[in-house]
Amino acid sequence: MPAVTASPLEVVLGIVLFWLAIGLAGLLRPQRPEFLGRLLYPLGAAGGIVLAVVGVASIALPWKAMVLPLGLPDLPFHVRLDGLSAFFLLLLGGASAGISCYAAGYFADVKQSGWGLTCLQYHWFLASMTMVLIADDAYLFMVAWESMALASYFLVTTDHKIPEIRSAGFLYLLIAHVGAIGILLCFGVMRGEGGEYTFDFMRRADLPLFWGSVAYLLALFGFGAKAGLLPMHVWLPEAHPAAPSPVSALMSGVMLKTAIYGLLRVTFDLLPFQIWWWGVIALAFGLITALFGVMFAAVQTDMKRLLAYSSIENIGIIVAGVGLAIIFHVYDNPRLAALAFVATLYHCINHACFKSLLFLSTGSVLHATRERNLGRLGGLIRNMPWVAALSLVGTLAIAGVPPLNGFVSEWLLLQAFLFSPGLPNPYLNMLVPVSTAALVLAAALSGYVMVKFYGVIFLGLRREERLIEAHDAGRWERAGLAWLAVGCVALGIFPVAIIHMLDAVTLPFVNYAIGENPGAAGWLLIAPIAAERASYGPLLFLMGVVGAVLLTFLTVRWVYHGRLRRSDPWDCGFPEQNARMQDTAEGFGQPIKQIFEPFFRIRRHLPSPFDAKPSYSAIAEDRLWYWLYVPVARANEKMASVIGMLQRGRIHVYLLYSFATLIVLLMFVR
Amino acid sequence: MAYLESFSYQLAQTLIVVVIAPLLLGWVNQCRAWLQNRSGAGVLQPYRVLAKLFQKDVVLAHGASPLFRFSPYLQFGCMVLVASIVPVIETNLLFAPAADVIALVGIFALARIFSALAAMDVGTAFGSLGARREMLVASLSEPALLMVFFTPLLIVQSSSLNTIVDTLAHREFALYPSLAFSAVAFTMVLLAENARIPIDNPATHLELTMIHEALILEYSGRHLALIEWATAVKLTVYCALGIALFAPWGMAQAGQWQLVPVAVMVLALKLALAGAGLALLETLSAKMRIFRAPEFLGMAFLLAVLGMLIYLLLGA
Amino acid sequence: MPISAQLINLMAALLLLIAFAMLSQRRIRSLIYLFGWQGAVLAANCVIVAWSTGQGHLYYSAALTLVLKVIVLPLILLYLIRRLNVQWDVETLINIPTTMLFGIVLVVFAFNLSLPISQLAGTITRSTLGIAMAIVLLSFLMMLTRRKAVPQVIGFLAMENGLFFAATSTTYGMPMVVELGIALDVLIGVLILGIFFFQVRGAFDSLDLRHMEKLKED
Amino acid sequence: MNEIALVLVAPLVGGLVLAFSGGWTRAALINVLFSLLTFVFSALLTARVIEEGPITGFDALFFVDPFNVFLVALTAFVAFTTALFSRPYMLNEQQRGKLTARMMRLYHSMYQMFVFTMLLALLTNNMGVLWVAMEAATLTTVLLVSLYRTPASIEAAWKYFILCGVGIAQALFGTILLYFAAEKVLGAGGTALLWTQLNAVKGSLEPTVLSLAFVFLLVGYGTKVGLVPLHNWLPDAHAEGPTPISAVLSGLLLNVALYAVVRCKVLVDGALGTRFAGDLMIGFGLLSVIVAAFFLSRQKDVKRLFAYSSIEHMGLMTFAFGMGGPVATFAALLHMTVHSLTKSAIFFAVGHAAQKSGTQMMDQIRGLVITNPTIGWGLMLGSLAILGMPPFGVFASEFLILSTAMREVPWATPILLLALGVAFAAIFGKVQPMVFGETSLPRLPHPPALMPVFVHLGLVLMLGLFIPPYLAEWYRQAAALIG
Repeated sequence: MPAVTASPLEVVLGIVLFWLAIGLAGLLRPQRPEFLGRLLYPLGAAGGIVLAVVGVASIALPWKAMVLPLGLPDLPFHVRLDGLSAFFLLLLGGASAGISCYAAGYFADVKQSGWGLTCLQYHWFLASMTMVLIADDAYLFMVAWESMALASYFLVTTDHKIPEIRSAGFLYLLIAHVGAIGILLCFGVMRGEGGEYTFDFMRRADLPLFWGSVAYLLALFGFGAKAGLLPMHVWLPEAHPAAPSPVSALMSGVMLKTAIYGLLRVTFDLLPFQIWWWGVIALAFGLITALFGVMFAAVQTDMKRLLAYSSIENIGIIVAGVGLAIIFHVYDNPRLAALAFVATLYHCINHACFKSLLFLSTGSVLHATRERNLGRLGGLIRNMPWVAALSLVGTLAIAGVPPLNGFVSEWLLLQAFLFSPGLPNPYLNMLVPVSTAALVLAAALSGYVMVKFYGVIFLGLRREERLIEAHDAGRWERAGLAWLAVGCVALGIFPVAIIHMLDAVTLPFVNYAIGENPGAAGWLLIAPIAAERASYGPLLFLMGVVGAVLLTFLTVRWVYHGRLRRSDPWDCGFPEQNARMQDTAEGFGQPIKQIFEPFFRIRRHLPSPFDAKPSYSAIAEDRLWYWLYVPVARANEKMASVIGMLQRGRIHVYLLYSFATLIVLLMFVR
Repeated sequence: MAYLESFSYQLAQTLIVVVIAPLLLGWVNQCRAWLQNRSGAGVLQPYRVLAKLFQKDVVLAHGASPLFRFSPYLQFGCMVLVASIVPVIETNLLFAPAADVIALVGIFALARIFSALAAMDVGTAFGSLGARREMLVASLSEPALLMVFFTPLLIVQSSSLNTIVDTLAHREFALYPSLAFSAVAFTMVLLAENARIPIDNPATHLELTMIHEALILEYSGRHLALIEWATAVKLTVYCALGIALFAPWGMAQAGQWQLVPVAVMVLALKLALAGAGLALLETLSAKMRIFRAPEFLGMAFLLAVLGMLIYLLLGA
Repeated sequence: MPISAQLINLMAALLLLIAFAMLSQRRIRSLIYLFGWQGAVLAANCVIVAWSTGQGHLYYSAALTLVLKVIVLPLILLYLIRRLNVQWDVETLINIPTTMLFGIVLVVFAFNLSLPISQLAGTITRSTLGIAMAIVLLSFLMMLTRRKAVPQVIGFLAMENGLFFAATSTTYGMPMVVELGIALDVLIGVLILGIFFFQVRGAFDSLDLRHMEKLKED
Repeated sequence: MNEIALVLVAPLVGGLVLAFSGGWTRAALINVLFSLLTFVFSALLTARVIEEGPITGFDALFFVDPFNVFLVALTAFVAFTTALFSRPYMLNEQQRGKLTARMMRLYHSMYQMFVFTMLLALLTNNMGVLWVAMEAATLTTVLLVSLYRTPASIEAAWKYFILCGVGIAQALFGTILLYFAAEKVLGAGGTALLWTQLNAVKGSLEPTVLSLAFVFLLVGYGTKVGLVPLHNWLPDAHAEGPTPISAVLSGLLLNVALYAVVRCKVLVDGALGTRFAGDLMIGFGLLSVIVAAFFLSRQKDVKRLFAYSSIEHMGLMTFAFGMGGPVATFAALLHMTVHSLTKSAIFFAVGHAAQKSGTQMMDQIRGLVITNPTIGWGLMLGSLAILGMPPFGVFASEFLILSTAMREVPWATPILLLALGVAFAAIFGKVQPMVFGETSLPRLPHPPALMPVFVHLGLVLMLGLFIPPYLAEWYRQAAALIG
């Protein structure tokens, strides 16, 4: 059994090859959905599970490196597996297992040609993400990084006959490419004088302060563009809805995290030092992004766009955590640095779980109703009980309520904020309350958004008649959803074990493990600082809630009769109640739109009193698009037209150019 | 042995809070009646209401999903849980370590989200209206509440309620201007969260203005009873929280059960005062338009942050 | 200064004169004659250099020049303009005095550009490099100012002459293989141009370059 | 040495044969056969060089060193694949009545002569012969550009001829100056223009003369490289000529011209001992990159578009050669290889696409991936490769160039960054709708030969992930040679 003797790293490489092989196999019989659905995607899911296991197994091991016989002559591919990579591999494997399982059902049921190619691109996407996580030299990293972007681009443009989808894909790939060039330059800086491209060399290279900061900013730009950090976020709400749902899940749940991985890798591992204002910048951008994202999520009417904006919000929170970790690390407060770091990683994996879950459930809804517009959904809990139940878990988790996983990471992060005062830098101390407020506000608003999301889709009356035909998700899809839902619950209930695992990841970077500090009370409570300082016991909590509910229920049942009769809902004396009278998505988002008016660019169309068929529309748009992107495009056109004047077609003018060039150069020689 | 002891305390306190909750509600209404020169229905009225509601049949709307029926139990359960976390009589609560103040806010959020979802479930115009307004108010008051907690948290350098109350109650007296700010903010949040004037009027059924009542419009019978009771417990717990944070004197410390009777007395007194104060506030102020609510809560939020800043600036 | 050097300088001066003449010449036919004369002077110069320095292979290149640039090319050109019957047409030049002035400036520029170099020229014909460069630049200028196809080509060939002059007088000529190659290229070039004129005329029924400004960025 | 002779003779004979038989229907096949022959011989030559290292022939009139050996192989290979592509393509053109038998004859013989001139330019050791070959390359292609006899094509050919002719004349002046400087050291006669000789004594050549010479040479050969602002002939010629010719122009001729420039740079650097030549090339390179990038976004004609992209990439190579140093030069050589492979592949795909839809206007070419997936994917992957998307080889060279520039000339990187971004937006934004989307287009009479496209892309892909050791070894030695 070679698999047993193989080192974890070899297993990971094996899985990469395995996935590529599956993808190519997809081209064998591209027109046979069941061949893809029943065989290939489940195999891919199995690969994901193995990957997750490897991640768990090797997360605490010392790092291992290998050199592959590929690559540039002086620069063969280096791969390396350490705690950080292992953790993100776990994230990738775990999430992709669920998603592939779901995809098995999704791609098999939706009849469309060209799924074979999609299968190839899908597994190529998975493989390239894995390579990103284990790459140990700049070249391999960039290759994997860009192939990841490429594969996801092709997946996004699966329905390339729709112009919107084409433009979305174009925008996505453009921003991804520009970001990639930024990362490339960042590596170019970090090579220093030695001119080596391996990460090992970069770790050892000593950079002057200035170039270090340049590298960090380039990295923040490059990885921010991929993660959807303001102001490079515009591609996200376009690309995520365009893609097929499993792909959106993969992109939002996993691909964004690879950007976070890169940021952490560069900041904490490759750069020899950190500076406090790096942290402040990350914190500021992160929180602005978070607030922006949640505000826009609240006013969306397309369910996948809504989720995309919520992804922007979560990325913002994560980046803020990174910034906090940097700050603490600089003012060497290892305990809090570790706390912030762990909180960040924890939120990464949480987001991977619940965001994938929600995207997949939107996939099922889309698949059952052919409808993405919240304004035409509703009441699906009656047709699709499974999807409704499972996505309720995701909704609660992302809304950050205990005892689910979303709350744990928010709790940890708030603890980090809470104990941050006492930094030697007074300005930072002033900054903390404000940023805390921003974070908390974002978290609370996300609750609002999620109630809107779930309530409008699944609850209430059906806003369209044809929704009656909506059928529940198939077996494979259910399995995929359930897998992720279980993930959400488990991450919420057993944080102690997870944190112990994460300690292994953060230990090398911040030299502290919050798991085994004095007074961490056993496996039941998490007490990152000290039990009397702060503690949270989700399991106890869950038992408390369940206990209380059961007790109440039983008492009520025992004491009183259970009589019950059905009737129409109370109509306040207005008999013609119908589904159109419920809040639409716009209606539900309207208060937010009103409160945060200045942040939106709202185009209203109000009916005149004499309209025969009065119609009202208010479209909230992104100001940044008009402030930043449109001017850039205009400048580009202008520049192009100016330069176009060079070529007016007169051969004499052309001769004049070369004549002038010659003369000028000759003078230059003199 | 010690576990059994503290377990009994835990149980006792939870029961006390849950049981006296309607009483507090009744007392507030009574005070309001007196302030409005009415002879009120008496402090026991809420108990009668609950009894009546438990007697009645449940009338369930067509197409109400299981979620709709499950929600009241969850809300009540959550409130019970809260009641068993907040120290009101003594601070050696067995269950307290399971959830600190942040988790406390989390519990409130859980209950609220379920109530909102349940309100949207039936699909009437009012249900979704109530849900929207409720979530709006909540999404602004929840951060305010957390910020309110943060000041004492910073003072005590702990987020576990036991520690906070212990330290605040049994240290030598000191003036904390920051705490004053938080206290004001807390009062405003309390009004908003418990659907009191000026945000909401628990007595009205005028659809256009109501928030909380719109939420529970479809409920009847035992479900309604549970919800009403949960509301009462929530109010009580809030008052208890306020007391614990800003006036914790006279609370029994871990293991001093000879002080418990005193503590009960003190608690009763404080609650009475709080109720009266609440009634006074409600009588003096008028309900504001729904879109003034954000300003009100934004003010609370601001005050809380100010308190925190002041603490960081003055260290007091 | 030896007589040969004086003769060479005389030739150089003649070439420069012809170059200016071409720059200001309106008639295509006369342009071709001038071009022929230029070739003749080149050949003569080549002979003188060969005779004075005893470089045998220069006689060959002199002969080559004589055949190619004095006889063949002019004849081809004359044949062409007769066939295309543009032999009488006259070009309207932009303001000859300005062009002349600019030409003068170019000559000065070329001279002091080549000054340091001709210092180190070991040959007896040191100062001619500047003139060669001047002729090249002047022909370039001529191509810039001509509107019609044939004169432009003649300018192009004149530039070729200048180069040839530079080769012979500064370095006693390039290696033979190169010389032959160059000559071949020039010959083929002219033939192709001949074909071209017909294509151009066929396509635009005129040899006016103003018709050829369609391909551009708009 | 006999291999050298064979490599040169094969296309020459081919040209002569086709000059008489080029009109037949079989001529295309003969063309392919001769190209294959050339390729085989060049392969033999390469094999011999791999065994024995650099060789010279015909008393050092010809030579093969690490710098030109892979270019010879590349030229022969691309010429062969282009011949393969041109067979069905030109037949289609003929069937559509765009070409007569006489034109086909001209096309085929000139194709072979063109290959011959380029191989001559690469193999010769004599700077004068190099010049002759370059001029001859212009002469052979100029009639091909005007093959269709349309006004536009004739105009393009005229501009091509005049501009390149004038430019190349400057190069001759530069060569004369070079000889002038050389004969002082090496004495008059044939050996004074042999590159190997010059390279041996470059230290003692006269600096002022050489700097003057380099200006003329750069302007001269730079015109053929297509450096801005001498580039104006390039887009016209590419757009109006038949597509196989555009492919070899972009893929091969520009390379050869750049090769000539670099050969000269070596001598000048040696003589001056300053960065003079390098700085000039950096300047021209940057200018070309940025200007071409902005031109890209204005194009409507697909072949024009990729012509400008060739200018951009040539600028990038010139920039890299200008920076010098082992890494940058290595990258530039690699870029030469992958660019010519990728660009010719793109032109193949574009040719078929344009032929299918009967126009070169991009807004009338739609949804290739539906009507003809192979063409569509070929075009898509080729464009992504040329835009520097990994794992294609173009990315490898751009990676090395950019990260070196970040250290060598930091001030230039923002310009490069801008240019690459603009170029990406322009090209990809135009290619995507051509490949994707709805469409309704007829099939072709002759099935397109797409084997070349995917062979090229396959090679480029391989070069991105793995470079054969001896190739890398050549690159390294050439880099050491060029410095």
